[in-house]
Amino acid sequence: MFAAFDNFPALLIWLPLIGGLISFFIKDERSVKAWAMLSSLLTLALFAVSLLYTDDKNYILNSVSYVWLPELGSSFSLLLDGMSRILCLLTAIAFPLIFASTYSNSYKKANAFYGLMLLTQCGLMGVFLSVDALVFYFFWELALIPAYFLASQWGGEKRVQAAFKFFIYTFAGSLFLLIGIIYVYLKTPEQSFSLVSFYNVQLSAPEQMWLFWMFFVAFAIKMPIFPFHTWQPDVYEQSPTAVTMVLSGIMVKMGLFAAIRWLLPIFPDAVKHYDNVVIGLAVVGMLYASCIALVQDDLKRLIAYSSIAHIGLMAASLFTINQLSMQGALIQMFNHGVNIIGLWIVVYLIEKQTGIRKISQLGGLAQKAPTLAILLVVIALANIALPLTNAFVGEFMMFAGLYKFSAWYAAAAGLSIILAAIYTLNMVKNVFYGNLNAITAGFKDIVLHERVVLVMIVVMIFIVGVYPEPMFNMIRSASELVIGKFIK
Amino acid sequence: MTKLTYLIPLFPLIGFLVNGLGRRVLPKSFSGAFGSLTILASFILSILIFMEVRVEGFTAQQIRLFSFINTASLNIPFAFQIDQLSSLFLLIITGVGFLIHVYSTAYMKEEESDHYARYFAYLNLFVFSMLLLVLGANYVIMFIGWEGVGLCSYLLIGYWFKNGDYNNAAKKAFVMNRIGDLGFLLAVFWMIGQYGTTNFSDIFPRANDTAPAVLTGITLLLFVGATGKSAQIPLYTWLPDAMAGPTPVSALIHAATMVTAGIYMIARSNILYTLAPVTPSIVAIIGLATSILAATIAIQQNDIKKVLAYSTVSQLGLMFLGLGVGAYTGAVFHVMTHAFFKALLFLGAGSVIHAMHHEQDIRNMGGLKKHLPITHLTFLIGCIAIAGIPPFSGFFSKDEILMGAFAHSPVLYFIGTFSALLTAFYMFRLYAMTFLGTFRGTHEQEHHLHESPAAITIPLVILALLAVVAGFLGIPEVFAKDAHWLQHFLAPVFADSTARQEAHAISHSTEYALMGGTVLAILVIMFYALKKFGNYARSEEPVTGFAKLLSNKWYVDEIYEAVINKPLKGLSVFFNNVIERSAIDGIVNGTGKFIQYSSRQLRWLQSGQVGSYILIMVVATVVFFIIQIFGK
Amino acid sequence: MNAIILSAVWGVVMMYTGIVMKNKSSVKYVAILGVLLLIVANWLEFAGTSFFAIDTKGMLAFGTFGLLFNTVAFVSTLIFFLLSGSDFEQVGKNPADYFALIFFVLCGVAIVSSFQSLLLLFIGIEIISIPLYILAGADKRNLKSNEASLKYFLMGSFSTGLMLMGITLLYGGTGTFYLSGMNLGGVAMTPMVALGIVLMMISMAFKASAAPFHFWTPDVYDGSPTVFTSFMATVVKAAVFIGFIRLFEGGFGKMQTSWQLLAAIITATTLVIGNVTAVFQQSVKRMLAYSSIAQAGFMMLAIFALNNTGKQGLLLYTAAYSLATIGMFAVLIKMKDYTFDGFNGLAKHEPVLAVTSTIFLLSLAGIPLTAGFFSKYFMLVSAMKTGQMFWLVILGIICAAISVYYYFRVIQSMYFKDAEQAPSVEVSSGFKTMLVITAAIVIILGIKPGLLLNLMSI
Amino acid sequence: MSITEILFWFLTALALLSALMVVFSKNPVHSVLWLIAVFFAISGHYIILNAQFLAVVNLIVYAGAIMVLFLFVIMLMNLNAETEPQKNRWLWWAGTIAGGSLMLVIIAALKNTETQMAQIRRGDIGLIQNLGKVLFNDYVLPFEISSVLFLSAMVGAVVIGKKD
Amino acid sequence: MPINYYIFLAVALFSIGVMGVLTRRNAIIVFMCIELMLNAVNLLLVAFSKMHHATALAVDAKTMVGAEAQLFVFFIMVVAAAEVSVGLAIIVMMYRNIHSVDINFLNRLKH
Repeated sequence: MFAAFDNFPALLIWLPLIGGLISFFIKDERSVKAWAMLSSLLTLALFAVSLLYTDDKNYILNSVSYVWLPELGSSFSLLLDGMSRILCLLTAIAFPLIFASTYSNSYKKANAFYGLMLLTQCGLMGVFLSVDALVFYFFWELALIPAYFLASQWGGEKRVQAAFKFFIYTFAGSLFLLIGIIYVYLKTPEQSFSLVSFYNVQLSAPEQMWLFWMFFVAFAIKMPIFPFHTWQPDVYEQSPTAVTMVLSGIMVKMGLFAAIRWLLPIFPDAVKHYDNVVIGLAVVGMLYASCIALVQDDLKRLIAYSSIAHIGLMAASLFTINQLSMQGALIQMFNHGVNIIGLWIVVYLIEKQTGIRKISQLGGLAQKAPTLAILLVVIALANIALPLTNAFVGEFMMFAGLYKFSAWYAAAAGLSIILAAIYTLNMVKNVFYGNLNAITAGFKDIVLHERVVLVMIVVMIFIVGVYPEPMFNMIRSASELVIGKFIK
Repeated sequence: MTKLTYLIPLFPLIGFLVNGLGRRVLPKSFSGAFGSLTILASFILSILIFMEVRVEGFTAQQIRLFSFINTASLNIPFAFQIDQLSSLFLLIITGVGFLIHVYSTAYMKEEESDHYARYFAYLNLFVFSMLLLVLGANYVIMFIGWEGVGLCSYLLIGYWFKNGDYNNAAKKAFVMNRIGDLGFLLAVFWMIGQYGTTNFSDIFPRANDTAPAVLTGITLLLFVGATGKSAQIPLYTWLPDAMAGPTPVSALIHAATMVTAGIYMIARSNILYTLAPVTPSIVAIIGLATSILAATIAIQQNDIKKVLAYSTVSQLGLMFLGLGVGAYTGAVFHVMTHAFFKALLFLGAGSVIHAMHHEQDIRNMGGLKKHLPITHLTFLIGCIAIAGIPPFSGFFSKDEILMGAFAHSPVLYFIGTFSALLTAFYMFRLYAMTFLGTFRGTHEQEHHLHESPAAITIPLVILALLAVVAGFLGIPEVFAKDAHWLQHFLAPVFADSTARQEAHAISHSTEYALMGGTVLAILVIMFYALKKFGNYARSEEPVTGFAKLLSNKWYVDEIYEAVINKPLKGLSVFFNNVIERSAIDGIVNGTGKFIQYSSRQLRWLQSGQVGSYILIMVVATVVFFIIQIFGK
Repeated sequence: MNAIILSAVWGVVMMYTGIVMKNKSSVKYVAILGVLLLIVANWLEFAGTSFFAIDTKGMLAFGTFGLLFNTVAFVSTLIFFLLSGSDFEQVGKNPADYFALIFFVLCGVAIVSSFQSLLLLFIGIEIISIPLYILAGADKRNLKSNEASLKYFLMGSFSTGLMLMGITLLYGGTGTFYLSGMNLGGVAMTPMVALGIVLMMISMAFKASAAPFHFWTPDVYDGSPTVFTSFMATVVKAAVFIGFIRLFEGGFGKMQTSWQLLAAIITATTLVIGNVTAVFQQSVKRMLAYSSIAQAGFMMLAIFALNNTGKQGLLLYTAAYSLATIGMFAVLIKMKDYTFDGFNGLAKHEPVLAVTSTIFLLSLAGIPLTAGFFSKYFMLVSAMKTGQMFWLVILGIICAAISVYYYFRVIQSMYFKDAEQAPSVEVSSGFKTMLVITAAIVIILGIKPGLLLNLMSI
Repeated sequence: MSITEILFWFLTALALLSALMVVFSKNPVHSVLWLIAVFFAISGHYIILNAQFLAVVNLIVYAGAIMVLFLFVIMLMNLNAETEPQKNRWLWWAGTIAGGSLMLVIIAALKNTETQMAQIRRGDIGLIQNLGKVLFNDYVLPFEISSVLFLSAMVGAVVIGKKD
Repeated sequence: MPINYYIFLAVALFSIGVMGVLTRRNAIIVFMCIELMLNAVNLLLVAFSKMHHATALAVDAKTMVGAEAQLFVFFIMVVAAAEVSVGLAIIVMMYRNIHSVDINFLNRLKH
């Protein structure tokens, strides 16, 4: 199994895994931080190198299949294609950013913290890379376990309950997924878990209808879309911010990604049949979450609900089944990850200094921390998809696709754009503008490493926002493949 | 030269980046000068391009920079379009923009260095966005600028961010713009659905083959966007509040350029509107209604900038009337003249405010004529121009719109004229209360009254000159044949629309009569206003009746608050407290609770008594027997 | 055959060891030696070397499945001895006798895994049961232990009565005690045979602690000395399931349709009652008792499905379940307080215990990368392969989700709650090493279940 | 009605009556005695069925050894008085009904069994010689294995009985 | 004798035993009732043994069919004896501790 150090997908999994395991044994806090940082940077560097070998000639470098459970028809198969590439990119970029932004934070039992973080990275990479249903399910769960421990061990007062609810909720959902996977597996003529077999399996319409829900529930809980979302605000609120970043930046993308790779192409008939239900739920969820975000006083909860709204749009656009929104959603997954991590970093920086997250108790930070304010405004504007920021490209395409599906859904979903502007600007106004108060009077502007991280995020926001072409090139073939399943 | 078009927005962008990133280190003198110079550079380039465009037979050119969104089904290039319309707007934006930058260097002198740089950064960013808006060769690029100017408007209104009201005004402006933007976006999506592209050059030729219903839908949605950006009913209320920003900002953004984006956009899409069956009428009616509504409100306002703001709304309404009746050239003409005289008026107001130490209430002014001679003179020119007194520019442009309206329907004409009369009234009321009579402010203010520095007065003078002469670019047919240079210049842009419109059929005599009547009425109103308010004395009596209704702006803000904001907030609270907590999370937690409850209940089966255990076993056995033997 | 004879003999050896050897730890080593010999002997038989050429008249048959299970059972016992062997001394004065009884039980286990005749099933089950009655009551002064013993005995005898009635009816209907003689198919289904099958199912369900015949389990597991609970809940229960599936596959396989509904009902009831009742427990020991019922519910799926996947899976399940439960009980024994709160702060004071027991609990909950995942996976697959009663599978996963609740409560206590005093007694490094090895086996089986399963196809 | 039949019915009646008395006797000693009566009746049935070996063993093992053991324990515990406390009426009824319905269900299920005759007073499989042959030819394995059972019972009884 | 008679008798005895188990609270009596159940089974086994023997005789005069059931009864008796020894030991142990054989006292362990 460890003879696998000869291609990218395997390396992208092993590197964080080994890095994480080693972290557990580094007792010194400073060293373990440095090690985790180094490990995540190595992963990023590795990924960067892999981008040089994206052409078909190097297919062998980007796919791998080891014998694992031949008796079950499952093999340890990984594939780095366009779809997984964009999410691996997100995962690879996000972790160094997270580590860097929270570098000055000191965790009790730091070795366990960083070890679990890197294990989560490993799990996430696995989810995005695996092209074998059983392996996929494995990683799906494995990403969850360290996240559960992270969310329970470090964080707010009610963290244990919140994380537990999250865990049981998602675990229950994924069990349905397991049943669905097994059923499809039994239906494949060669009794195989491979993605190809799953794509080729012949399922009758009634089978597709219920299998669709088996898969969908698991993914919907993970995303989460209305009404499966109630675990999310609590967990985001209670988890340590670094973990929240992982959860909201990357982990929720698991659901979306899985829907593209494991749901849409396998059950095309059912997707066509239930598209209105799913999109309806997603759109209702967008408006609903946006409305709730309007009245949140806790920064973390506000961002949590905002995230639900954004994810809702992505989910809706996936089910419209057209190129435009599919590609938009893929790009937006990356962008949303970057933006929301940026938002969390800002929240983290504010909470670190003031100790509070209540919007009503903050104010006037722009006077004390103009740099932070400017960077936040850029990120916040990206969050509401202003043109020339990264999110605009994705959201524009998704809305365009959604409009093609149904103008009414697009119009209704569009209302969330307005609501997003309201709550985002409210937040900016109440936290950064206005006058100082006793809590915020002693606020200091951010220090260099924090600034570097945020600037990097802002730079990414603009690069993708102005020139998204490389992203399109990355995902084009993948989305065409999925859509191709629907063209009979 | 058109190859260098990309430089035009690039210069302000560089200005933005330099000022924005270097705001801590750059001295004030540098950031102000650099900010202005970048605009000047763009202005010069714009002139050069204009020179090229004005040559007879110039056809629109697309300059493709790179591909922005590129998928199998949709290809949106990042491309610019240079034609007569955009080059005209380039001139207005960079020209007026440059003057206002210069003006600002003096006006904002008191700001701290980094805020000063921030101001110019925002201003440059605004110009950049506005240039994108007019240069865009497709609706998406236009939309980028469209949202960009909204953002800059937000940033500049909230420039003094410590003040909560200013922030709220900024937010309101942004949100209302966003409502309009949603309409715009939906129109773009519809076009993508209909045509598979957003390029002007691809869509307009196909407009003729499009179903009228589709065209109506698209144009109405676009118009929703325009109402947001150009402050028309029902989305106009943000503009008066936007006066919270620094006055040069009001001049540039909220008078001369950004708010005319809606007119630009409709003028750009003129063929769609011409072909759409219902939309033009709606545009005209909304425009007219806005015009009257805003004008009536302006009569009772006492804040110098608020009056000008409502005046702007009113004038914009007239422009939409022009668009609605097909007088595209007239509308664009009025945009241009309005840019000059309204910028002039705002800058003049700024000069007054500057002199009065941020006093904006005209009831506390009066008699400034002698203290601020240049400001007074230029302001008066502005008033005459906006009132539509010949031969100042406002007369020509307004006349063209009104004549267009008359050709369409005399009713529109008369209502429009009524609005023009109101304009004359409130403008001269404003003028009289500010400059005539005796000074009503404090002694300290009076002591400090002085004419503004050259950086302020020179732009005033230049704009005053323009306000006087700009009208001659569009001399109507009745006065001299083929003297309407602007119409001639813009003809290629509106060619298709013109071809489909019925020819104007107003006899010259009618036109003379109407013109004469209107001018006469305006003069009467003017003198009435001057007389009435020339020696305004403060009265403490509260306004009553209709006047109260007007001074409270028809209570529109309150109605919005009650009809939209309150219910939305209530709904959100309901969602948050009831649906989220009790219903959805309640179900999730309830499942857990139910299992715990069942657990507690099921425990009782485990009674600890062997007898009952065996009893259950026996009963189960009996049941199993029954199922097995008799169950089939 | 090797295992049956050797274990019986070694039981006798243990009896004498108790008399001869006064050093108690050497008694343990003799027992460990015995299990090692058992493993070797059983493995030799698996490889084809039988020490004894006894004509069993077809009453016993030593197939791959049974022998492989024996290996699992003996290895589990070995680990059990290594982890908890020293704790026998805590229970009473005569650990050698307890070891002897356990060897007799192992003899019964070996019989049950290879019987071909109902007579041998009956005797095997009794050989397993009678020592357990004693072991349950081994802590003689402890009223709970007394109570457990008596309850177990009374109910066990009652179920023996039911089983004998079943055997009798089957004999009346078919005229034979041989499994092969009974397996005639649906044609021969007289009411008498049908009742016999039901009674056999009930009595086996009773022994396997499947609901609604499970009532003895929580009380007996709770009351018995914890070491013996560990053994009872694992090796013995696993053996009963192996006997169960052998009986139903070999004896009534062809009449599956007639009893499948009942099996489904038992499965469903067991899953629901086991999992739901476990939720509210306050004592970890009792929770593990209910958890063993819950796990029995999953194992019942194999009986319900009765296909090859189910058999494979059941084997894996017994291994995964036994190892994890033995490990968990071994940790539990070291705790001062058996309640959930008693585990507070374990991660801080004894990280090795906490990590390993976390792995055991994850395995019991069926989280991937642990053996528990694949065992549950096989159960679900086998049930789905039948293509019938899909609701059972859905119920299964819902219950699996519920099970996470109570397993994770322990993890929460260990990791996320603090205690001032160390929650456990001092443990030796050997014990820790053994725990780590056990946990490693659980994980290895979770990564490569083929290591065990491929042996079946030899 | 032949003498066999009369005997059959008599023994049946005796068995059922005694069994009921086992259950209903208040005094444990009486229960034991009634149980012995049941065993005698059953042994009688064995004789009718010509299973002489079992008839004898039944008397020796059950009536002789086991019941004596019971009696001994009861005496030891001084349970001869009517020490059993007031019964729970509900449980009593529930038990009776459950047991009754168990009987009804089984009988209802088996009443249509095709009528086969059990051979009585004839057939020599029940003779000790024949049984011995079968036992030590075919059933030697279970016979040996049951020694393990006894061993464990023995060890168990010692473990339980030994003083700590 | 028709086999049904034996079946009914055995089932009746068996059920009486069950009834006793359910209704009595004295552990010894409960145990005796279990013995009663076993005896019912024994009787039925012997009856079946003779039934099958009778059937088999028709084919083969020297058949030993049926002997296995009687041996089974023998083994049941063996097991019962072992069980009794253990069971009574447990009951005595119990009695030593709580001075009662009432099974209703066995309720420390519940829920």
